[in-house]
Formats: sequence, C-alpha cells, structure tokens
Amino acid sequence: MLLVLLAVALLLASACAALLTQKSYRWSTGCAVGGAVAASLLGMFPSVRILLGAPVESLRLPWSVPYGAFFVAVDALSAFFLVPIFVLSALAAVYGAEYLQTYRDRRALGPAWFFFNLLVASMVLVVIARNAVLFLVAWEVMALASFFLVTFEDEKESVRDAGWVYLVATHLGTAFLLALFILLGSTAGSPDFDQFSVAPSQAGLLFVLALVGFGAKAGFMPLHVWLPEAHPAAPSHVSALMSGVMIKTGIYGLVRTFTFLAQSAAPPPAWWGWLLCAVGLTSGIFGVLFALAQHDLKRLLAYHSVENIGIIALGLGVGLLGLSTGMPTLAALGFAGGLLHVLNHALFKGLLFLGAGAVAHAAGTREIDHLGGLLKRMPWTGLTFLIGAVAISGLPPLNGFVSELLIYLGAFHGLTAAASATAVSVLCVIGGLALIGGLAAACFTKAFGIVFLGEPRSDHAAQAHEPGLAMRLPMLLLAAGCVLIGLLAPLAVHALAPVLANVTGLSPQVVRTHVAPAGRIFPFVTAGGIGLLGVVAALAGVRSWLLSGRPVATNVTWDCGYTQPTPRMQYTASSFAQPLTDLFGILLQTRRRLVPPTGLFPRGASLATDTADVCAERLYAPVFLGIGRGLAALRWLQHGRVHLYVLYIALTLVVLLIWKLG
Amino acid sequence: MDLWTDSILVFLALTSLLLLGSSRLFHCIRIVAFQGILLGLLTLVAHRGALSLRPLALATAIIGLKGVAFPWLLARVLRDAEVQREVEPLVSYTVSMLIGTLMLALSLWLSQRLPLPTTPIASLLVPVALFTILAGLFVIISRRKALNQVLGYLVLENGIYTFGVGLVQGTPMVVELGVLLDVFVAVFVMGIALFHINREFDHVDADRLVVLRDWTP
Amino acid sequence: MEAGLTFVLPLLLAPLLLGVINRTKAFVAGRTGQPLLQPYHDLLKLLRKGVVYSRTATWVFRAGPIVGLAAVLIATALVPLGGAPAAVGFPGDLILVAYLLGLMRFFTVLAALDTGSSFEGMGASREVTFSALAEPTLLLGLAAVARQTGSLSLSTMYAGINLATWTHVGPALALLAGALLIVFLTENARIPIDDPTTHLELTMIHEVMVLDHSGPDLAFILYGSALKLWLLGALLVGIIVPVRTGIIWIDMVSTLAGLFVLAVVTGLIESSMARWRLIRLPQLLAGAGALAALALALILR
Amino acid sequence: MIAALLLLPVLAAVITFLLRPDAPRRVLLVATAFGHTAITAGTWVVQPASVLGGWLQLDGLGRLFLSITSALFLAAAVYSAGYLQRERRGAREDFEEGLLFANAPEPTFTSCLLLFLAAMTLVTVSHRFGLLWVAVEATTLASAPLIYFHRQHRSLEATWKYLMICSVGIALALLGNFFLAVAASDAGGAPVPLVLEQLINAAPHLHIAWLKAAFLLFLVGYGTKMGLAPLHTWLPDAHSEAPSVVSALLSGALLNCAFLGILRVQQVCVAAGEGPFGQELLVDFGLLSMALAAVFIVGQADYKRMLAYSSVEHMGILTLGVGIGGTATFGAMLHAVNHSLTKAMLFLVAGNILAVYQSKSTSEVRGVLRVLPVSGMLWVAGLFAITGSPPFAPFLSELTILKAALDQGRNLVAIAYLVFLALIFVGMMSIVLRMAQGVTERQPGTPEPALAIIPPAALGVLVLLLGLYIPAALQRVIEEAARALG
Repeated sequence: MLLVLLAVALLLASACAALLTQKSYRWSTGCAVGGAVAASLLGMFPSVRILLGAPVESLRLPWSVPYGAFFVAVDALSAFFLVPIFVLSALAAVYGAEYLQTYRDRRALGPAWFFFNLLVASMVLVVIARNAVLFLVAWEVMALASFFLVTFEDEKESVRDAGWVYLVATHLGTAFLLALFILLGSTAGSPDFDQFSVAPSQAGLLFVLALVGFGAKAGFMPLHVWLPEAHPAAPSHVSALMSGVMIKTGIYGLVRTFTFLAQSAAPPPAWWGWLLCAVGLTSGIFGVLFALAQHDLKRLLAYHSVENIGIIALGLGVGLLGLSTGMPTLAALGFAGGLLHVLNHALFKGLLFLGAGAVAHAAGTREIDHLGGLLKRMPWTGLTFLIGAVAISGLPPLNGFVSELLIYLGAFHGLTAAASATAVSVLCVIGGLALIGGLAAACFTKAFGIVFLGEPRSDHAAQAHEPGLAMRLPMLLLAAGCVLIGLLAPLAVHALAPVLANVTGLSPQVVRTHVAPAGRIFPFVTAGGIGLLGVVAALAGVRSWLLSGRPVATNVTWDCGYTQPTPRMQYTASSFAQPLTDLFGILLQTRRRLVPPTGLFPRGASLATDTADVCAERLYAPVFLGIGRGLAALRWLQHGRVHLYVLYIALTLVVLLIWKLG
Repeated sequence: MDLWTDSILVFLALTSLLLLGSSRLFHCIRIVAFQGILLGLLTLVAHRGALSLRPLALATAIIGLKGVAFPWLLARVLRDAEVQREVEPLVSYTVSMLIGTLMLALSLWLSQRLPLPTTPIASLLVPVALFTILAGLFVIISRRKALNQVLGYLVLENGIYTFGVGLVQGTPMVVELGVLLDVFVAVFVMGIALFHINREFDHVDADRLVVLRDWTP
Repeated sequence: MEAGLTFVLPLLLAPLLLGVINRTKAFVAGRTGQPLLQPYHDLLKLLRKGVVYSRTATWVFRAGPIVGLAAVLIATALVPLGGAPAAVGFPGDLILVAYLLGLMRFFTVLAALDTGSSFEGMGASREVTFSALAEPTLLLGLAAVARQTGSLSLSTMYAGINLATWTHVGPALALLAGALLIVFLTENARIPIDDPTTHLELTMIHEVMVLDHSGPDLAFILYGSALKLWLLGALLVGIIVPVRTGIIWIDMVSTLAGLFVLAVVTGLIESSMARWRLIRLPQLLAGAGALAALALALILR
Repeated sequence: MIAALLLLPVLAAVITFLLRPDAPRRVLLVATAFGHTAITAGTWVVQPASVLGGWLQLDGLGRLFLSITSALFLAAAVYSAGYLQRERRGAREDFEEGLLFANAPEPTFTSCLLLFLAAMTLVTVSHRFGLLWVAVEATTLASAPLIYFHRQHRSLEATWKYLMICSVGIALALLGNFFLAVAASDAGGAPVPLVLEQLINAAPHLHIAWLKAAFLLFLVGYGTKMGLAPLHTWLPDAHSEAPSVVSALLSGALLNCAFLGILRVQQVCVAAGEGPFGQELLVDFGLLSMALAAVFIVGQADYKRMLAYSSVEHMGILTLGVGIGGTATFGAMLHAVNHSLTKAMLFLVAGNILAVYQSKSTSEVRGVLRVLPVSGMLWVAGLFAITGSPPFAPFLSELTILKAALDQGRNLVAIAYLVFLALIFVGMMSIVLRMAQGVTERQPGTPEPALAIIPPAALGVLVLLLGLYIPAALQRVIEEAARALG
C-alpha cells in the first residue's frame, strides 16, 4: 500500500521536477523517465504480492473537501490493473525518451513529461481510489493530462480537432459518472466505496449509467468516436499508454461497479449480460471492419482497440450471463477471459503502437501504402511487430489466444449446459468471436505484410532505419511478455482466481474449482504451443539438412514476364482489404475518388479512398449541428435595445406577481 | 387635510398622464419638475400636519432636488444637445394616452385587491402610486430619447416614493436622505452620461445605441 | 494404440486423398490420369530439389511453409477419426484446431506478401477474405455438435454421434454436413470456390499464393494442405458416417472409407461444375453459415 | 472595526482624487487594498462590534461575501497598479474601429475604484434593509464611471445600459423595501423596524402576502443587478467594454453583493416559514440563467462576453444551490467563493491577452500558449476550472449542489443542470482551445509584466489549492454563512 502511494508521490514529484527543469532537455527527460521507471518498480512489488494472494491493504485519511476522504485500497482487482499500468508506463517512458528527441529543438518538452507522469499517477489513483470524490478527481485529472498529451503537436489542425473530440467525449462520459456515484452513495449517505448500497429498483439505471460513462472512456461503440482521432494524434508512446492501459480504466470502473451492484441485485438480471454481449459484438465487429478500411497505421491500431474492447466486453457479458443464470463456471470463465484479455491487450497493443511509432519515426509517414520492405531495414521492430500481430489476431501459441480461448470455453460451456435462451446469446458470442478473429487476422496480415514485407513503396520507406536501444528494448520486453503469457497460460489462470473472487463475490476456493476445467486444459495448450515451436525447429532443421549441398539461388520475384517490375506494382493495403471492404461497404460508407485512366496512352490515374467513422458523421455531427442551430436561433434575445431590456424586467415582474400572488 | 392629500394625489396622477401625452421634451421636464414639487407637498401633508422639523427638512430637500435641481440639470443637457426637441415616441401619443388610462384602471383594480394591513393616509394613494410607477416604466420603454428615459426613471422613482410616504411611517431620516442622495447622484451621473452621449453620437436616441449585441438581423 | 493410429494414418494417407481426387477427375474426363501415388512422387521430387528465393523475400518467406506445416501437424494430433479418438484430446481442443489452421493461413499469407508480387498479393487478399467468412461457419458447426453431444472435446464429440443421433436430429446433422462440406471445399481451395489445377489465371486464390515457393518449401506446403484436406474431411465424415460400433477398427475403417468416398465426391464435383465467380462466393459462404445456424436452431429447439 | 472597513476606502478615495502625482496614488490604492484585506482577515479572528444600534454588523453571510470582495479587490488593486502604468496617456486609436479616444483621468478612476469598494463593503455589513438598498445603488453609481474608463462610444453605450437597467431594477427593490415595511407594519401592534434580526424575530407576525410580494420585488430588483436571466441584459455589455480589472470586480464581487440582497430577504422568508416559496423561484431562475448562458456561450464571438455570460451561468448555479437548499446551500456558498476567484483570474488574464492581441474576437486570437506562455497556461487552467473540472475548486461546489439535488430526488433539476453544464463546457472549450493552441505569426514568448501575472497566478493557485484542500477556517465561515439561510 505505502509503496504504491510512494510510487504516486514519486510520479508527481518527478512530474513537477520535469516541468521545473524544462530548460534542459536532458534533465527534464531524465527526471521524468527516472521517476516513471522507479515508481513502476516500487509499485510492482505490492501489486504482484497481492495478486499472489496477500491480504487487501487499505488506508483511510481525512480529506477536507465535501464528501471527500483520502481512502485508498489495493485488492486483487486493483492490483490486476496496476500491473499493466506500471509495466507499460515504465516501458513507454523509456521509449519516449528517445522518441521525443526529434522535437527537442522545436519546443520545450517539460510539459509533455509533466503530463505523462501526471497521467500515470492519476491512473494509479483511479485504480486504488475507494472514495467517489477521490476517484472522480483522479479520473478527470487523467482525462486532462491525456488531453494535453494528445494535443502535444497542437500546431496541426487535425491534432487540435482530435484533442477537442476526445475532451468532449470524456467530459460527457464523466457527467454520467457523477450521477452514477452520487446515486450509489445517496442511499448509504457515504461516498466511500465500501459503504455503497444500491436500491434494487435503481440497479438497472445505475448499470446503464456505468455502461455509458465508463464505456465512453473504454471506447464501446458508438461512444468510441474519440479513439480513432486521439490515438493517431498523440505521440506514439502516449498512444501506447492510452490504448494499452488508460482505456482499460473504463473497464476497471465497469467491473468495479459490478461489484457494487452485485451486493444488492444478486443475481443480476439477464438483460445486463445480453446488453453487454451486444455492445461487445458491435464494438468488436465494427471495430475490426473499420480497422480493415484504414490506411493510416495508427488509426488502424486505434480501431483495433475498439475491437479488443469489444472482445473484453464479450467476456464480461458472458460472465454476467453466468451470474444471472446461476452458472458459476460460466461466470468465472467469462470474467477470466475478459480480464485476462485486458492484460494481454495492454501488452500487445502497447507493443504494436510502439512499433508503429518506430515506423513513423523511421519512415516519416504512417501511411501504410507508402511503406513496405521495412523488415530488412528494421529487423527488430519487424520481429516484435510480427509477434504483436500474431498475438492480437488471437493465434496460438501467444497470449491473445489464451484469453480468447477462455471466453470460448465459457461460451461453449454455456452452450452445452445452459437453457436455450442463454445458449442463443453465447452462440452469438462464439460466432462473433470467430468472425472477429478471422477479420483481425486479415487486418494484421495486411498491416504487417504491406508495411514490413515486399519492396518499399516510397523513398521514405527505403531510407528507414532501426531505432536506438531505448526504443527497441521496450518492444522486445513486451514481445517477450506476449510469448510468456502465451506459454504460461496455466499460471495466468491460477493468478486470476483472487481477482475473479473479487468480481463474482465467490470465495477463491470456489472460483478455483470453477476455473478448474480451464486449469486442466491449459497445460495441453502450453504443451501444444511448445510442441509447435519444437516442430518448427525440427522442420527448420530438416529443411536445412535437405538443402545442404543443394543450389539455393536468389532472383527477382517471378513477375509473369514483365520486364520492368516496379514496387508500385505491388498490392497495396487498400487493394488487399478491398474484397472485404466491398463486402461490408454498406456499413463502412467508404468514399472513393477515382481518376480513371483515359485515352489510348493514359497519363495519370489515381484512386483515393477514405473511410470516415460512420457514428461520428451520421450520428454526432448532425446532433451537434442541430443544437448549435437551435441555440443560434435564440440569440435575438440580446438585440441591444435598452427599452426592450427594461420591458423584460417589467414583464418578469408582472408575470411573477400574477403567477405567485394572482 | 384629506382634501389636500387627495387633490395632490389627483394632480400626481394627472401629471403622469400628461407626461404620456406631451410631445415636447422641455414640456416633459417641466411636468416632472411639477411632480417633484407635488411629492414634496405630499411629504408635508402625509404627516398629518404635525409640523415637526423632520418633514419640513425632507420636503425642502425633495422639492429642491426633484423640483429644481434635476429639471435644471436635464434642461441644460437638452440645451447643449442641438437636436430637435421632439419626444419621438415608439408608441404614438394617442396610443400612449390610451395605455395610460388602461394602466390607471389596472392600478385601481389592483389597489382594490391589495389587502392593506394599515390604512393609508388616503384611499387614492395606492392606485396613484402604482399608476405613477407603471407610467414611469412605460415612458422608459416607449420613448426613443435617452433623456426621456431619465424622466421615466424619475417618475418611477416618484411613484415608489409616493407609496413609501403614504404607507410607511417611521422610515429613519438617514435612510430617507440616503435614498434621496442616491437618486440625486443617479440622475446626476445619468445627466453626465447623456452629456457624453450627445457629444459622442450627436444624438441622444437610446434606441440607436445598439452596437453591443449578440444578434445581427 | 488407436490414438497413435489416428495420428499416423493421416500422415501416411493424406496425399493419397489428392491422388484419388485427381484420378476421379481424370476418370470422369475420360483420361487415364496420373497414378494414385503421384502426389507422393511429387513430394519426394520436391524434397530432393534445390530452391530459388526472391531477392525481395525475407526470413518470413522461408518461415511460412515451416510454421504452416508445423501448425497443421499439431492439429492433426487433435482430430479424431470418426469414433476413434484423437492422439490428444481435451475440452476445447476444437478451438485450438481452428486457430492452428488460422495460424497456418496467417503465415502462408505473409509468405505470399513477402515476395512483393502482385499475384501473390491478390491471392493472399482473397484467401483472408474467404477464410474469414468460413471460420464462423466451422466454429458454429462444431458448436452444434458440441451442444448435441454435450462435450467440448473433438474426440468425445465425434464419439457421441451415432445412428441414434441421426434418428433424433437427422435433419440438423444433414444441414451441418452441408455447411461443413462448403467449408471443406473453401479451406482446401477446391472447385467451386477455387481451382487447384491452374496457376496463372487471375482467378486463383490458394495456388497463386505459393507461386514463388520451390523445392522443400513447396513440398511442405503441399503436404500441409494435404493434411488440412484430411483434417477437415475427417471432421465432415465423422458426422456423415455415424458408425459407432464400439469396436474401434470397424469405426476407423468405415471412416477411412468415408474419407475416400469424400475424395471421390470432391473429384466428381470438380469435374461436374465450374468455378463460381468471385462475387458470388461470399453468398455461398453466407449460405453455409445459414445452414449451420439452422442446424443449431434445430438442435437447440 | 466595521467603521474602519468603511472609512478606510472612503478616505483613500478622497485623497487619491486630490493626489496629483501618479506613483503615490497607485501605492495608496494598493496599500488601502492591503489594509482592507488585513482588517477583513481580522474579522475572522475577532467578531467586530455592531455599529448604529445593529444597523451595521457582520454575520456569517456578510463575513463570507466581505472576504470575497476584499480578496478580489486586493488582486484587482495590484493588477490595476500595473495596468494604469501600461495604459498610454492621451488620445489613442481604438483597435476595433480605429477611432481616437482617451482614458478617463486616472484620479477619477482610482477614487471610483475605492468608493466602489466602500459601497460593496457597506452592502456586506448593513442589516438595515433601507441602508442595504442605498449601498447597492451606490455600487452602481460608483462603478458606472469605471466602465466608462475608456472614453469611447462602445463603453459609453455599455455604461448607459448599465445605469438605466440597474437603476430601474434597483428602484423596484426600493418598492420591495416599502412592501416589506408594510408587511411588518402591524406585527403585534407596533411596526417592526426593517432591521434583519428584528424582522427575523418578528417573522411569525409578518403579513405573508406582502412579504411574498416584497420578495418578488427584491428578487427582480437585485436579480437585475445580479444578472439573473432574463434581467441580465446589461451584464455582457458592461463586462466586455469595461477595463478587464473592472470586469473582474463586477463579476467576482458586485454580483455576489447583489445576491446578498436577495439572500437577506430570503432569510426573513425562511424565518417566516415561507422558505420554500423563495426557493422554488430561485431554482427556476437558476436553471433559466444557466440555459440562457448556454445559448450565448456556444459560438460566442467575443471572449470577454463569453466570460460575462459564464458569470450569468454561475449566478444561476448559486441561486439554484440556495433554491435546492440543504447541503446545496453550503455548496452554493462555497461556489460563490470559487466562482469569484476563478472568474476574477480569468478576466485579469483576458486583460493580458487583450493587451497583446488588441482584439476581443475569439476568431482572431490564436496560439496564446505560445505567445504568452504564463497567461496562456492560466487561461486554459482557468477555463477548465470555471467549467467545473477537477482538480479545481468549482468542481467540488458543483458536485455538492448536484449531489444535494439528486439526494432530494429532484432528478429533472439534476438532469437539466448536468445538460447545461455539459453544453457550456463544450461551447467554452471549443472557443478557448482554439484561442490557446495553434500557431500565429506573433513572435512567441512575449514578455509578460510581473504585475500583470502575479495577481491572476495567485488567484489560480488559490483555486487549485481549494480544489485539493479546504482549510478548516474557511469551512467554518462557509458553514456559518450556510446556516444563516436555514
């Protein structure tokens, strides 16, 4: 506990130090990165210890603000979210130290580092806060800090707009949270989490409030609109942090709210689970579809965050279904899958954003169609990005597969054991997961294949170079993490037990018995994974033995008889995704500007597509426009004529007199 | 005594009505001045003739200010402003008179319905006061010249004061003088403002002061 | 023992299925056709050859065939042969199988993209498209079986299907078989989805992806796809041929027979109908999905 | 003590008016401000004796509003010392229309500023309703010349509207006084003098109908001065045309004083058991003001007007809080403090921006964060504060009010409140961020004079600290004030 608080203090101190020493690039960066890394190391110990079953630690100090109390605690659930926060923050900070160097002569980096460490500190506080006011303050500080990080390059119009969209989205979400927490605290009269109690009549309302309020941060469809704007706009190490852990605080809040609601509304009504599953499916499928249609690498990754949040929501939804139908196994497996995916997504999405940053850093563009052949020039970045891609596609033997398998298991268990009503919904989950998996694989073959393989499609790509150690090391560590969790699945599931006990309100022992099937299965999965690697190694050996002493020629790619093959003849990201985007064109509403080749000897021809977010364009833009119009129509009230102003006064008086006394 | 009071009150009402109908600014000023004097007299008679120092002092102060000082000030401003001396109402005189009579009726009706805990010095008092107040507001709203609005404000003030004098006994001297002082300063400042307006714009049309607004037709 | 067999048999017999298919097509076309064992000869020949690599290609290109084969080998160990249990079986292995095939596809596609050739790029693009559509059907189909047999392990699931099941939910199983047949054809690049014989027309999906592979790499790929053919075939036949006598040999032999019949049927289909236009393939796959869903509905009811 | 509070500024005003040289005048101004603040601080420790037989005394409400006023005036005085230094003498070009204009003579400005302070002080300490009225009217008259500091036609127009509208409104408040007197005229035989305490004691005998009527008149009268919609019409003009330091005082101190007028009569109503009658009205006016502020803030083209409308919004929040009652009253009192500090800071910063950019147009000002690093930072921070984002103080008070509303089950009020807050947040942010961020051709890092930075910075720090920790003493004062309203 104290160590965690110490970490927070350290983060804040280093943040201020970075701000004060911003005259010197070296010092401010040193302070910030040192602080972040040290704080992470400090914080890891208690988090891991509690994950491994140490008792819950809490601390309550008086705090002289209305309804406020400095009430913090670290239980298994908090610890489970603390781990990725600390890991990713430290790595992102190290990465950023090199990444931001290119800006050093253009601007003072003090503020950037200040807000970075502030963001980390506020995330930690959000996760350990046990008092509504404290939580909300931390929550908003987190939002503001991340907003300033997003608008780091505010000289760009697009960045400013992105920041604005993000700010509005998160603030409107917070409005719902205000209502949520006040209602939670009103019956008990105390805003401390442990005092919360819910009137069963209100439970449904509270659930919806939480879903909207936290969903806006987590990025559920259709509240996701800020994600694809903000993540590309932010510096890559910030995108990694935001996408990897910050949006997960939304999931944390949602799960934490379940624990409050569970006390009163046990078992939760079935429609909660249905709703969450529906949200998950929408986010997952739409997210991956929109990702397919993007050709900005970071925008693509951002949409994948929406997709993965969808998968997490599916897991939680299955868990809720389990609770509502009284099937603990279903609940345990669903929540386990969802929560484990939180951790996994933090690892591989962080990794992928860092990789994307390295690419943009090296090639000077995020436009996939201008890249290519980077694997030769950036072998390490390429390898780690490939690992991340395999992991996020949920393929064995990496970690993405483990969490998705847990959700599948839950769903299949529900299918075989539950009544047909529940069975139908879990079937949707199964089919949805399968579709998402396939599409994700398609999307990441595109991302990796077009960016790293083939021939460079532009000079930028041709001149790309591997980044320095400070940027490479974090990627390597994250990649290692993906592999480890993939292979050590049984341990991961075991470690989840106390967390699940927290969420489902069952005792750890009971939970263990219910995740037992998964526990029995995962050794096989691990064995399969290791076996796979073994076979790969063996086959590689066989191959090299076969090829020993045989001619191994190299030549140009066989080009069907063309005499002048050029890199521009390669398939591009757009053409690669075109069959799928056409197939789902009705949903994507892709705009294409085509200048077809004309004449016998056509000169220029071009095709440009862009896929704007349907929700943003068809849903929010009109609403905001309408509100603006409506308000503008009322402006005549302030027409400037003093006579009529006095008339207002007289009328108000008369109306009041008649209304109140007449 | 009541004869006095009533007649004064009637005169008050008439002056207000007259103001609504008069077309020349100097005329308006004179009317308001006369109203001020009436008000002074009212304070005298309001005290049931008990000729103590207090009402005398008050009366003189009121007459001095409202009957002499203000009119002189405003007249001076008007003289400086070489604009035509028409009132130029937004609402024509006849309509104003009509509305005036309506307001009179309204205030009579209201005064019937107002349950008075204390008996006023005269039955006419409340309706006349209300009517004067309404008339003042109406002048402010319906006249174009800024100076007219000052006059309207004065009339409004007079109406309120009438109400106070007739109905409220034992308002401390300090407060009364403070009120008077405030009104004096208010009108003085307004006068200065008028003076500046006239210098800045070469007109004193309040309804042409519409630069500051959030709406462009 | 049987478990071992269910693992070894495909390793030995998978290429033979290809032979049977080709022979059937030849027979229908009235040709003598290649000998049944031709695929084995091809594999051996390729294994003995050297290789040519593109200058564009990286280690990913070399890794593709290996990872693909490795993945499908592991999968083979998990798939039962009708009543005969798989070498390894555990609840949820069906998901592992599906995703191992996904891994295989992932790396094949990457290897194709690694050459930077527009043909391979196109093939890769189509491959991911259609397999993305086929995957839900496969899983929903297996889900139906799981629901029916109340088990999550392929071995027990398929052991649970017998004549009684057919008498109960015959229609459902029939629909299921239809769905799985379409998946089988899609995943193995057979007509009417794909045409394995020609290499150069731009209509190709799978074959065009492996255009630049040669020597042992190509051998691995061919062998891998043969195993894949076997696996999906086994999953299909396991449903169609509900012989569960309890005597493992009979079950196994009958399923084997079923597999070869399936090969013949495939051959007949390939020679009897033409390849569909790409535009229409999604409809076909959606249809398959619909069949699976319908089957589920019947089973859930 | 109270006498000192009142006399100090008056004397200073007289002296400054006669003092010819500039430097000592400015020094005297600042010194007076310090003295006033010091005495005010003293009233926190020792309860000052009442003057004029209880006409002037300092209760909880008075102390709170006096402290706000005094603190704000201190900041304003320091700022204006620098401001007057920077203001060029003689005729200069008006940046909007290029007309020539000059400033009012500095002695007038300074002495009016001090008289303004005296008048506001009188408002906070007077318990005699008539005196209160005199004081409020006096604030109007003292501040009118301040608004007309820049002798050019727009500020003149603003001054005229300010004078006209406020005078009419306050005249109605005078009528309210008389109504109140009527209501108290036969409480148990003898008429009760219009002194707050005695009225409260005699409350049960008051004539209810007249009391209600009086309340309505006070509400409309002082509400005009306070800027409640739809009586707010003078407010944006005056705030946008006055020198920023004056706008800061108007918005941060004057509006509160007017609010105090309403609170006084509300106290009587509560004592007479008519609390709900007033509270209902306050809730309605509060929501109406917030709505109207939202209308004019969204897409506002002049950032000083935007701040002015934001004041309308926050006056709405104050009345809403008092109207909801219970813990919300505490929230409202706390919000009065927070809003005053934040808004004053914002107006001062707006003054800095105006001085450099020579434009009040939200579309012409760009890249403040680059051109004026400190002011830009304060500008953005202040805007986040005023829109109720943690960790700044207004968040706490707004949260308290919301909580009270929800706890009382007034969900519609709470929803409307949240909706308006959200609307205003979006409107303000889209304006402010466009101003603060981005690039401009002005050279970055324009030097910012210390006297222009220290006061707003100090206020900003205060706002932040109050958002993180509310000292026990302040807590006590606020609670005392809230208790006065039952």
